[in-house]
Amino acid sequence: MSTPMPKTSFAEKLMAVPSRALYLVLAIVIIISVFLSRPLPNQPNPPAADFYTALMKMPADKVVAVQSDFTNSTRGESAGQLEALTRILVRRGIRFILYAGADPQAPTVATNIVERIIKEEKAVNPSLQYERNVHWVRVGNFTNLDNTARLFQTNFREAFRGREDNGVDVLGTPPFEGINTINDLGLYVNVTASSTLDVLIGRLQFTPTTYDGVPIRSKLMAMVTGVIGPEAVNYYKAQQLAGLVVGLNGTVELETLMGRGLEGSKEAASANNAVVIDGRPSVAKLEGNSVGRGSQYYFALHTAMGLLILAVIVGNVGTALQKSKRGGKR
Amino acid sequence: MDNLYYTNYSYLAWVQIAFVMALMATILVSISISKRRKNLYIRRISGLNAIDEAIGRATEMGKPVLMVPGIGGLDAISVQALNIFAYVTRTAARFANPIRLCVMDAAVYTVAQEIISDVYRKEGLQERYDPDSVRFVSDRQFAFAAGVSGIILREQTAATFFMGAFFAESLIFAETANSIGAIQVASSTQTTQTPFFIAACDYVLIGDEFYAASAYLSREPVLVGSLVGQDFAKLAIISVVVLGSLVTTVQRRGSTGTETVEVQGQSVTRPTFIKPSELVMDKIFNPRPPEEASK
Amino acid sequence: MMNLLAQATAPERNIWNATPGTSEIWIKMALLLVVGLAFMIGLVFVPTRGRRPIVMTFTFLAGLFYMAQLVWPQLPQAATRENTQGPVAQVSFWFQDATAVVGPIANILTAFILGLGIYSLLTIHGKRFARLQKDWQFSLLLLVSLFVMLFFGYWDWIQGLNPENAAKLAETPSFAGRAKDLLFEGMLQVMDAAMFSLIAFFIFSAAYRAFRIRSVESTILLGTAFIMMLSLMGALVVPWNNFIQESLAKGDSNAWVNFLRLTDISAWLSDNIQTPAIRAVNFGVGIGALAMGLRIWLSLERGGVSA
Amino acid sequence: MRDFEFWKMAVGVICTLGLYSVLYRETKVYRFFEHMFLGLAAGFSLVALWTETLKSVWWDKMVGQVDAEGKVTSMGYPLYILLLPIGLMAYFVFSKKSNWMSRIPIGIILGLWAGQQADNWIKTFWPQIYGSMKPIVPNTFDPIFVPGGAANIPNAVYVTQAVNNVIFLVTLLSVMSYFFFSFEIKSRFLKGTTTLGRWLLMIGFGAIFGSTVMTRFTLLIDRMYFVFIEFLKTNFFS
Repeated sequence: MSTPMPKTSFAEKLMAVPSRALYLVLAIVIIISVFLSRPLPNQPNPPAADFYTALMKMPADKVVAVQSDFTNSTRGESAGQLEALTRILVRRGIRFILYAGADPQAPTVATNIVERIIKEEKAVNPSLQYERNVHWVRVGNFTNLDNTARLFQTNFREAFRGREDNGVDVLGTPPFEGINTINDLGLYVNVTASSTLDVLIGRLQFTPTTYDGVPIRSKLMAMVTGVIGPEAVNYYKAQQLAGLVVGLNGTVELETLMGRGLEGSKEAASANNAVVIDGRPSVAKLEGNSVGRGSQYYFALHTAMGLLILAVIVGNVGTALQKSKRGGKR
Repeated sequence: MDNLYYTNYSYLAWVQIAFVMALMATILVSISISKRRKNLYIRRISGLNAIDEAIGRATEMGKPVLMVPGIGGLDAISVQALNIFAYVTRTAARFANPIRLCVMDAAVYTVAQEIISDVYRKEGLQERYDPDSVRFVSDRQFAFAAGVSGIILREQTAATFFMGAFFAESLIFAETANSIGAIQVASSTQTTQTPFFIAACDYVLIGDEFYAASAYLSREPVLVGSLVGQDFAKLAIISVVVLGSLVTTVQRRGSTGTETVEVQGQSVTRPTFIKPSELVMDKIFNPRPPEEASK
Repeated sequence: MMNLLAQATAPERNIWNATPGTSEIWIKMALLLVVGLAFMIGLVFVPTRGRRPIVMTFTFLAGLFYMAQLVWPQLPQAATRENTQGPVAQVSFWFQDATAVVGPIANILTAFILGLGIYSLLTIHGKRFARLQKDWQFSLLLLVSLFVMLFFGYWDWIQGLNPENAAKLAETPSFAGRAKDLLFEGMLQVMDAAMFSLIAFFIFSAAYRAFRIRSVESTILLGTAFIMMLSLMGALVVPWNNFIQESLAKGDSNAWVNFLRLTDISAWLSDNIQTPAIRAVNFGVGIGALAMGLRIWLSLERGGVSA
Repeated sequence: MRDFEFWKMAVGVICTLGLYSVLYRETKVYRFFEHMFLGLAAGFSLVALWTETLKSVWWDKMVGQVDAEGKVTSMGYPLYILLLPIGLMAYFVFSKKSNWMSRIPIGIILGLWAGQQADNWIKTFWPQIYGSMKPIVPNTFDPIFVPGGAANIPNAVYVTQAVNNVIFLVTLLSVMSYFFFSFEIKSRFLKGTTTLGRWLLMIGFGAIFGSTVMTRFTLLIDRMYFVFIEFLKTNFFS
């Protein structure tokens, strides 16, 4: 610029940082953190602990329905959640039914993840028996969840009539053995990045039960993105959800619980380095590696959120400086 | 038939149906009453007063007004958003201001096309109506976001109205429109998106201010009556919550006896209290046959 | 009507159905299509005052199904046709079965209407290309992408229809499979994710620009957001919590200072303020939707949609 | 020679950067990717329309299904064909005289939605109403402070819990009072309540903001991971 600029104060410069510069700073910080990623500690919260407890206390011969409603657009959060869930199910030998109620692409995304995890688990433990159409079955997508979920409630089995997985009628596969009504399921887990959880909450109702002394008022559990988290916490608090994993932090919480187990008091935990949450039943850890996508991204999340906090502080300092120059009145 | 029971009528389960029926009856009754009364009070909703100002700005600048009725399917939220946009369009039509209405659902597109052409027809300004101003952009969330952002940036819309069920794309729209200095009025029925609208938009309708909007703008007796009924329904919920809390408090006050238990090797005598499953409110709100309740 | 909406288990015959593959079914379909189209054309000649009642009737009947289901006695999950008799129970069973038939109707209709949306897209961009208006090249690109996706999408789907073929294709993907994979997973899905992740940049700039301590409200919002973010950062939470527990509370898990643990503060806010606040908003929104549903069902609104 | 997966990923990386270009400004590059995106999305919708929706929920039910051995698995219901003309009525929306006909399919969709609302309301809000009924008077005074609300005696209501429950109820009621539209509020107490409601609501929004930021950043981290680790590092630096 050739015209002589009026002298600008530091505060004014601070206030006039163009958006593009901010974008660039954020991008650089995240790129660097992605390369520098390292494990960080984490303190699990009750919703994730309930989620883990319910899954671990459920008898292994019960079947879990996994409704996976995310596509690659929320891979960052949801994929890590489904990976951790699959690891628990596979290692415990629990059978599950996989389907989606939102996007036609969701079943494919979920299937890819599940098959990759099973392959990884088999590489570590060659004697592992876990096969498609025997231990788990992929059903596909249900369009118009509003009405489908209603059908789940009135007649769960009927909703799956005519569905095939690799040319096999899904109703004939082992996961569907003895599953007639929605209450025959052990648990119903919704991995979601959209409002499908609201629909399920509004349509499904479970009979309360008890797994190994742990009361389960509703068999519905959810793994949601941080965005839906606060609303899902509302459902969790009203006991409409038996357990809840929220966002990346939730994934890390679950991974921590899988790696360390859970104890109800410090004394009990001193021997095995388990996570302590007062008054909780003791839950075993899962043998094997439990570090997943959650832990991989956790470091970058720290730097990014730290940067945001810094930016807000700088912005406010700038405003305060400007105000004091103008005599503090506007 | 001996041990058969109906899940929605046995064991107090009918209470919930009766309650929702009572709420609906309240709304219907107040609609029919308000048809006979005039000048019912509605409190000020500042976001809605800003609509005319926003359109005025767009007229001065000669730039189009952009409206997005959320990204949900065809339900009450989209319909309500379109009702508000009918008002916006009417004002814009009078000022000969071009409009852009972008939708993500084909069924909503059909309704929007109908409502908007209707507005122009009723105003007698049919020559100003351009069917291409109502657009189906995409039915994929982020393709829609990319397309609408493109429209905002290229056409430099001066006023934007985002009302309805918005999800993640809310901030893409709001920030893009902010970057070109558009005046923005926004509302999302998704509570989770409201803080982002608060951060990036000029005026925001929170929660069910959105549902009150059409009554506020049109003062139509049916809508105002429904609004009064909704207020009474909310009062009913408040009363039930307060009453339930009081009953629960009374029932849980004091201990029922004492028991002796082993705690870390020591025997401790401590009081016992009523179990939550034995409370009156639990019986009403979680109706179940006696054998399940005793578990 | 019973058998129409609660479709019988195959191969049970009734007046509403037909055996697949027979000429009977095609003749019935053709006849019904003619009847349907005739009805549609007939509607064109309906006088103005007859129109509203027709729309109202359709809307009312559609909503009535679910409203009736709500108030009709519902059977427990254990009830089966073998162990439960009686007319009330029969109707309950009918409702259960009919949900499977009525449910998808909205879905099917929405699918038919999608063509209208695509038509809007084609006219806007087709016109721009045909008249060589500004940016016509991009409109052309849009149309080409649309048809390329359409072409490979269906080609790939048709190849997969034959089960033997499908198994073979799973091993070695065909050209069409590869092309669809590239277009869908390689491009469309990735662009979805890219567009979604842009929000992070926007949040960052919005926070820098707009989050100012200038009123009670904005200060409260900002303060809570900070606490929430800090409580999500394990690397801060764990040392902070340990400091409180070991140094201040001296290991006593009942000491009141334990409340200063970050996870406790955020959990307290979430349990006692955030949950009831959101619940209160949702109570209002829920009643709003209920009232709107009622007005739509009974076609009470004039102006706007049901004018 | 790189394999197909490499090129697929490379195309993905280019598309990602192309859309990111809008952060700099709206250029021809962005316009290119935007229109390609819209075209592909519309194309896919048309593919999914038949393969994911109409084929299974409409066509197969209309013509019935036969399994590999020729045994009938489901009978055909020809009446489904009637949904086609009903759907077609929506296309009359551009007709000047008969545009009212588009309201028939729209009315059916809305009617089906509206009919479900009562039941939906019960299942969503009934447990929440129950969950808001909390005891507000403690039944034991020992110990006074229990951090995190962890109870030692089953079913006891501690002082801290009772205080928290009062805060819960005050929040719920004051926020709800902000959403009364048709009662003119004149008393100063009630005006104070609605203001308090707005403030408490802001706490809720702040918490939502914090939680949402986590998702947004995670998604960006994931994309950066995709571009820099999965694509660049794995293919060129390992």
